[in-house]
Amino acid sequence: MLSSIWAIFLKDLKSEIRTRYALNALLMFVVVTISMILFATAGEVMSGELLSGLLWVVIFFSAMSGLSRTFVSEEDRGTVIFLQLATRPSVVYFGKLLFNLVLIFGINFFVVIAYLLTMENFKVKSFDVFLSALILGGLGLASASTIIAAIIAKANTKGTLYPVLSFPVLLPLLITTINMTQLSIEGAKLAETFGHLRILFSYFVVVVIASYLLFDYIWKE
Amino acid sequence: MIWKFLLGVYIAIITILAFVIPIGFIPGLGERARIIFLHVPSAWLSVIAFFVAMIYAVRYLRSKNIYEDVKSAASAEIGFLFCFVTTVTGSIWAKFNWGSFWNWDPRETSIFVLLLIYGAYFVLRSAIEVEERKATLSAVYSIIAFVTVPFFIFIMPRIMPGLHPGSKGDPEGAGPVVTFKMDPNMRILFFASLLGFTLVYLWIFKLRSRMEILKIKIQNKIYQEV
Amino acid sequence: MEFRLIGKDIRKSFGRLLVFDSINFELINGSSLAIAGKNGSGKSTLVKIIAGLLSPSSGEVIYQVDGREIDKLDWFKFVGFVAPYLQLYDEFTGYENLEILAKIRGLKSYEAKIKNVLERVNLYSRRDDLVRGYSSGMKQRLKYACALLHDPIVLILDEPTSNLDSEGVEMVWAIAEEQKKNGILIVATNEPEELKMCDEVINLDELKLKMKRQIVK
Amino acid sequence: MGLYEFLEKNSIYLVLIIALIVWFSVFVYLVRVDVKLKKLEDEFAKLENKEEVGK
Repeated sequence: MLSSIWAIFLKDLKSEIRTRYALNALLMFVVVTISMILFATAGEVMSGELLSGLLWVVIFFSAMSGLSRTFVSEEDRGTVIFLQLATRPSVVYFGKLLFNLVLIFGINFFVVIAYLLTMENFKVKSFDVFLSALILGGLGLASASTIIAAIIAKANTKGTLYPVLSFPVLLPLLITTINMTQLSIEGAKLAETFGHLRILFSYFVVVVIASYLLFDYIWKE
Repeated sequence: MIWKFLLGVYIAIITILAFVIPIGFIPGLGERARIIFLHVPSAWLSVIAFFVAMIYAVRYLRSKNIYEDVKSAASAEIGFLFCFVTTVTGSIWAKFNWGSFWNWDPRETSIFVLLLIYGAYFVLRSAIEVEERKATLSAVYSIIAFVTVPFFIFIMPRIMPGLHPGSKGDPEGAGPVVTFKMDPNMRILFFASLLGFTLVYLWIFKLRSRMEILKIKIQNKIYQEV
Repeated sequence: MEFRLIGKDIRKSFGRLLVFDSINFELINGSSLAIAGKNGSGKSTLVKIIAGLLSPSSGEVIYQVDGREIDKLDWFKFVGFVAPYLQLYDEFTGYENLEILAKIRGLKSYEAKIKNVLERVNLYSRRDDLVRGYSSGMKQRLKYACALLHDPIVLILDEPTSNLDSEGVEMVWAIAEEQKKNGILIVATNEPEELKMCDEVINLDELKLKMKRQIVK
Repeated sequence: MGLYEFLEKNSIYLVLIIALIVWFSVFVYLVRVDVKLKKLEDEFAKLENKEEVGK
């Protein structure tokens, strides 16, 4: 079971390294959005609060441009049956979730580095709060966008629908992480954000459990 | 037919009472607290309607019976309608109580998200042509949406400070309206109104699903004849 | 191990379009079934239902091992499947495709098995080429290798000889013979020659005629 | 004239009347749909019965 999940993850990773389907587009996307923000606000002094909101805007849209690939590419190339015949649906789900988790952490890492380099006013005072927002936010983001990618892959209009469907489901998460990022700039203690952490964590758990139960229905018709 | 007539009379009486019964003085809200008889029941109902939609979505996934999907969609539609009513009434009320139509209060955010989710749900439905696939995918989406909604409806408004009566940081005075420590008359009328709204919902729901089922049956018939 | 594959009153319709109705069969080790019919008669749909890739609208398919029913989630352990619409990962080599499959299936000591199946389908010399560079016939052979990798009890072949040269066709016949010794073979085809691979035949066209007559009555 | 002046002074009752009218029209609409639907369903059921007898 676990080794099969790992095998699917490795397959996706290897395929990604060979084809660079998602990676290149993603990195360019991050660069483009950040420079867009820089152009649009040229010369303005932006507050830390505004910047922490914008950070998650960048992360959300980068995720939307890359995370649907795992399922959509299988569907487009017709390799779905290969996987359907090889293992249980839940194994596929967790393999893909793992891949998306790695991808989202990659995105987060890259975005934050680029952000810290370009946005002068973005000064994080309490790094533990900031880091836990990124990690738990990443977990939640990957979990919800994986199951929605699976839905999207079966629909006719794949590209446009993805952010439309993901955004409302992700909003509770995004509002919480934005709030946490603001707190981290204000220098709040980790203990103060306990409520936020609980929301983020339970969001992740709830979405993963629901996806695990529902994935069978999407995967096989 | 007779109970439908009675329901009409019942709703009329409740509406009249909602405007005329004495509700006692509630600091911070005053007479504007009367909105509770229309606004809160319709908010509740939209949640109930979405819940019913989810139940039918689960039933569809289990049985693969297309009628369950039709009912799920019907309930979601009505939920959307009530949600819209809640948003509009709430927004108008907010103009007079808080000074602007929209304040991004957590509860306003949550209803906005509900509208977005079910908006996306209908977009998804319209984007898929194959009926079974449409039913399955939209069922899964509505369940996923429903498990994330509680974060908004029940948790967020209580954690984040907001303006809405009953949220964290609300001045002590308006609390009774939501915690039901309100005037006994008011409480009875509130629950009576909730009941009336539920009956109206059930009626529309029945109509909507009967209509769609009949449509499917007729289409099947036409197809068979050709 | 006694394996039993039962189809009970299988019916499938896409929306309002009825594909087929009341299909019944029962197969045990050593038996074979051919599914005949014109293009669009629902052959592929039926084999997909048997393999568990699609759900029937009503009726059911049952996998039994020694009288015990197998959960649908575990069917993949018993099925080998070759079809034109089955695609392989073309950014990987033939060997890698098989290796990935073996790992996902959780097979142990798969190197020898991969070598074995590659030799069986005569692709061993080309194992390290990317599938992207394969000809359509070679891809078809690789699909056979994938299907045979875990020694499936049920081998399902949809249009078994499409894209294959005469040597390839011979290979398919050999595989079919081998499969019938101990397992179950199901072939969906519209070529009369290939129907001979199997002992029993379900003809979807005739079934449709029968259904129409019933409606007229 | 009394009513007009009364409403002008107590505009809450004006709102009440509007609310009642809205509810009333919603009900009339629902009842009409209900009646029409019932009719259609009956007709459809008749059609089906007839065919079964015909067979």
